[in-house]
Amino acid sequence: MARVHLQANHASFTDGVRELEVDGATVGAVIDELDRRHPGLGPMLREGSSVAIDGELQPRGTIYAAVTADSDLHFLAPITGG
Amino acid sequence: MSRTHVNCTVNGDEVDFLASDDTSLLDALRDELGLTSVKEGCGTGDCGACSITVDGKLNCSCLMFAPEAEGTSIGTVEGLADGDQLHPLQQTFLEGAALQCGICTPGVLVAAKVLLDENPAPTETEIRYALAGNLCRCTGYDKIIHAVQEAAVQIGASK
Amino acid sequence: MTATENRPTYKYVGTRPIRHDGLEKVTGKARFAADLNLTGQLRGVMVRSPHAHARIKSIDTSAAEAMPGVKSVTTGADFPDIDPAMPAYDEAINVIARDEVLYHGHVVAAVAATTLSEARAAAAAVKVDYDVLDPILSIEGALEDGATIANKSNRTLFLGQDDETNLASMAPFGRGDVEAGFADADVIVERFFTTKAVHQGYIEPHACVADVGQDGKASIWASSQGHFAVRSKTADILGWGTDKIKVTPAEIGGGFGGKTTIYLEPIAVKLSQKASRPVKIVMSREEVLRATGPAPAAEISIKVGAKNDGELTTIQSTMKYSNGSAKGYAAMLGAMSTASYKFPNLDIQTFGTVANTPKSAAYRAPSAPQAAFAVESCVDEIAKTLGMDPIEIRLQNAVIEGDITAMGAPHPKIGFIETMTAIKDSEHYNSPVPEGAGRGFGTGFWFNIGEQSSATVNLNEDGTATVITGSPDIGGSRASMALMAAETLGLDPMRITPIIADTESVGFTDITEGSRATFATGMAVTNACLELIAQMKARAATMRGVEVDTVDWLDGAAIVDGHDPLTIAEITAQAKQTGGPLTSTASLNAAGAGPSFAAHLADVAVDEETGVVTILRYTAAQDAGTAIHPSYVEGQMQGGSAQGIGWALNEEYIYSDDGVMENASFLDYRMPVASDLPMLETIIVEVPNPSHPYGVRGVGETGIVPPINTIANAIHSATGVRMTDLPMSPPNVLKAIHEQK
Amino acid sequence: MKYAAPTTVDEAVGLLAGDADARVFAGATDLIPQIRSGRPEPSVIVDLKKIDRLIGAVDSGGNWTVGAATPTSTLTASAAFTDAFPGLSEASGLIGSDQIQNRSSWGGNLCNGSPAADSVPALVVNDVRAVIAGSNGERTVPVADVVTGPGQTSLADDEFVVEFEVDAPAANTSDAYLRLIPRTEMDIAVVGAAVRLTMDGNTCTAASVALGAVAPTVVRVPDAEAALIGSTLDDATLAAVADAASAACNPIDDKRGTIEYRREVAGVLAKRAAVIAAERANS
Repeated sequence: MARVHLQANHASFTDGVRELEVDGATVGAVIDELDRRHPGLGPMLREGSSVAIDGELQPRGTIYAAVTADSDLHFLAPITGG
Repeated sequence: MSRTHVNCTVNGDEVDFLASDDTSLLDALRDELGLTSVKEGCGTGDCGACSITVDGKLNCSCLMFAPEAEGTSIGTVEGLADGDQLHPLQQTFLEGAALQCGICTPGVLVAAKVLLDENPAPTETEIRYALAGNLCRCTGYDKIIHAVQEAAVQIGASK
Repeated sequence: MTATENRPTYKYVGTRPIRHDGLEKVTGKARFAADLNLTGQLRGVMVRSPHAHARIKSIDTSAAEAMPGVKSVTTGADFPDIDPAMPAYDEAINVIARDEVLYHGHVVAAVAATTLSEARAAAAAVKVDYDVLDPILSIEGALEDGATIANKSNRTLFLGQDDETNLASMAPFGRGDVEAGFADADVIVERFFTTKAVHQGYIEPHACVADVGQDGKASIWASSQGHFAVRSKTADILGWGTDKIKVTPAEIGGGFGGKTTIYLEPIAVKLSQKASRPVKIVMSREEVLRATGPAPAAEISIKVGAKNDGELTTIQSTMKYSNGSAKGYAAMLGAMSTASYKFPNLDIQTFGTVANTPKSAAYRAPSAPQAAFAVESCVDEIAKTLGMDPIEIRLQNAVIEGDITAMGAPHPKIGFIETMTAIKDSEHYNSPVPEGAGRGFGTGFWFNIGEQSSATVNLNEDGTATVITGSPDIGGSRASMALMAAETLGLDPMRITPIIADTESVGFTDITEGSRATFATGMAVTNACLELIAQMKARAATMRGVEVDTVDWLDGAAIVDGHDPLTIAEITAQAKQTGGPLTSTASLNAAGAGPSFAAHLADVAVDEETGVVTILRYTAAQDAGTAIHPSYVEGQMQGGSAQGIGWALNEEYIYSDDGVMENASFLDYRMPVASDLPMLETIIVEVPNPSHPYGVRGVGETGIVPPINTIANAIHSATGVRMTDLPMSPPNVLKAIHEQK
Repeated sequence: MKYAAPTTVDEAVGLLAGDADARVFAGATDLIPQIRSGRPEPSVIVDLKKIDRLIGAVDSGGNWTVGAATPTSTLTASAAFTDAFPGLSEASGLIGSDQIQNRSSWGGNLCNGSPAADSVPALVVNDVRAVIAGSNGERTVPVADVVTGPGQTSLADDEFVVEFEVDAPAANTSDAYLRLIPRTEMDIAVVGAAVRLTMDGNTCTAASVALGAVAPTVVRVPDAEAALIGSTLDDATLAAVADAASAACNPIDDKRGTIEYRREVAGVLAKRAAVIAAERANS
């Protein structure tokens, strides 16, 4: 199962839990599973975050990027620039 | 709105144009004569993007009424190169990467040309104050100052 | 000067050829959006709100429509309603107000006439009846109980709530145990920092020309950081399909983040559509300052704890940023950029607020300079309290690959330590501080981003190449695209022509922002060139009558044993016979952007009778990953430094009590002039980004982060006075000297 | 709006007479931004630069006559003028960039009526007189009497300044002008201080001190002048000069500076300018 790390503001949906083990072959599948467990979290993660897989920042709105059983996923606030 | 017929020379060519009396020389150069190297960055004489020479003197064309150009000799960056031979300032600006976006570049080149005509060997401080009327937001001025210094050396050597 | 870690040596990457668009820019031929004139072109002028906050009761355009030369007039009623939940909503109402004006200068209508003066006169004749509301002008004002709602469409981001509020975002960031951390700390510094809104200050005002043809299709020429975004945003705001809009990029006269959003294009299109004539709109400088995106004002309370040995153990902060008139997450970005030190215990509460001031826009490393002002000032104070060298304490606590950021994500390969070490080893740092002056050191960080890019590379009959991308060149990126293509193909960069194509001539490409162009678009160019090499090997196999797998590619030529190398020119000359033209297109959505760190050093003199601060010497070091064209990397570092120095010393938005900007000109919005600055010395550090074929990290953003804190730290060294409010202008510095001495 | 370029003073007066909306200009460095910022357009803009008397600086035996529309760059470029009036020259040279210097003039700087005009305090301490032409002929008044308030002058609608009369300074007399701006160039003075001193060895025998940007009009500082006369500019005197200058201020809070800041810095600049003027008078 992939390890998912949430921001504190995501944790309002998870009763404060910031680290979860989630099954899913892609980022999108992981988000769907998280939303099933914690209704409302899914849309937030899809629209309101960037994701880093094993420390590598993915493009905004990443859905299909592959996730493995030993992946570390960090959901971050969306990152932009000037 | 009264329009005035203005005769002057621009980069050595005799030209004439009609301009409303409330038109700035900047707008007349751009809209009547198509000299779009002369840029408007502020319209209040604070940025120097519209710098030109009038009878050899550096001016902000946004602070002149078009009719004031009557009988004058105007210089813009379009007249800086001698045919396909770039002015040393143009060459050192290219080689020294002294421009990024390029919007301020024509005005800076005109101002730097006037400086070197009047003071062939300026100090860094003299260059900085001579160009203080030309805002650049991209470069931090560093490469511009170096390019003017290098052009001064090249012009001096060629004499 | 360059401090290079071991990296491959390249033939063209890292050289300094003359940029391909340089000649046009030094001869005045370069065409910026305002330089374009079409036959029959009208001039458009905006009607802007004289109030910071008001309800629009009615707009009467009849008098304006009847005036000489007027060909069309438009108001918000001509634009489709957009669901406030849609991403385009805030930009749509910022382009033209509907029922409510949200800041002084907000567009309420626009006029197109045959001449500029006719259009100005007509704009003045548009009658708008307002019901004036209380303006929210400050962060505290926005957060007060019962405060007027500055923008009733605002909802607090990412919380899934649906209440009207002035709170744009509210997000905590944390790890460890700050209470225990402070209890265990030997030194604790607690401060409150404030910064004012500042403008990107590009010299070219926003401008565009739009021409709607008889077929109802709009052609737009615009100055922007991303013409595909201009197309999609304009389409969303007009409710049109993207197939009905073509955007051609003009040269852009500076952006720095401020031209990632749009202001004029949908209105120009609407005016053109109504008049059946092309319409040009060019903002005045006053309009640019009043109505386009400043960087957010911020208020940051912060408490930092350390051990006597210099270990930084704990940081606790409340970061409040004002997003201006629309929702945003500036405050969250501020916290996220707090990523330079290990800090086992971290608690940052962030609050974004909405106000009746212009909608803020991105500005180089958005939100990081404000946060770094607070953090780096406290680290400097702790170092001085402990009698430690300001670089040593940072080296001791600096993050390296694998250390986690404020967001908890691990850093990829980074060069923070290498960057600070470059300053530590510099001649500047090892020279004595000038008599009576003070020396300050500070640092900065930015993530950088990847996103979508496309590139097409065509090989011409004579072996020259054309590199076509969709990334506007805001600081020399044409040259870096050509250099990466040259390096990949083994072709002289001067035989390569880099082109920035319109939205119908190259694949979709995201905005040039977040220092992504050389990183992501460069990767697309490189991939297209690699594909071309495969094609050329196949052509060479045909020409030599051998199997393709026996062909090697070396230094710009196909190598077949027993034969002379076939150069690109020889292969392209035979293209007709070997299968036709050689062309390749690559597109990608880039991951793996490389974060960039910067470290700056400043010597300043302070006139303690007048508060005037003079910068005597300045050195900037930054990790570029790999510097593709070092001159333009230095240029980005120097430009960012100068903007940061302006932000530090004199730039600020000054508002009247009723929300009118009082210094909306380059006379009183004081950006640095040439005589304000010393030479800006640069040290390029190269710790290659493993996620890019040439190791590129973005270099555009980070340079603006350190100057504010570096100069504040230098002023403290010179005077013993700790500056906590921006700008550090003569009156503010003199006031601080009186208060603290 | 109509442009007119008369070649004689009478012609210009004729254009102004009976047209309250007519406006004279020299460099237009203030007029054009004012029009752009929405001020009502004049009916006629009268360009004074084609009138011979208004252009040029003439030195007759140390007494100078300066045309009201003479570009300030002409004065700063004149070694003779700058040697005679170093403070007046440096004040004239601070009006904007090189671009502005080729357009800005004493006449415009004075008659625009800005409390912060750089040349005016230096004109005042040098007792410069303005020659004013109008329908009723010409009159000559001290520069100090021309500006009556921000944007206000004592000139009638049909009057304009033709030229300035600058008397040769007495022996061992010189001047200095200092201003405070946030940047090094391109700003309007937050505070300006002009001082002219006559020295007898180390002792000051005559003094005039004037401040700009700290009151509705340029202010003289008699208490500072009294403190300087008879002194050797010792620390106590300079402190008294600073206090007197600060006390003479009646400034406002605005985007360019606060009341407190202007008061304090006026004192600092007044004493620093006095020291420079004294050194120049003795050299």
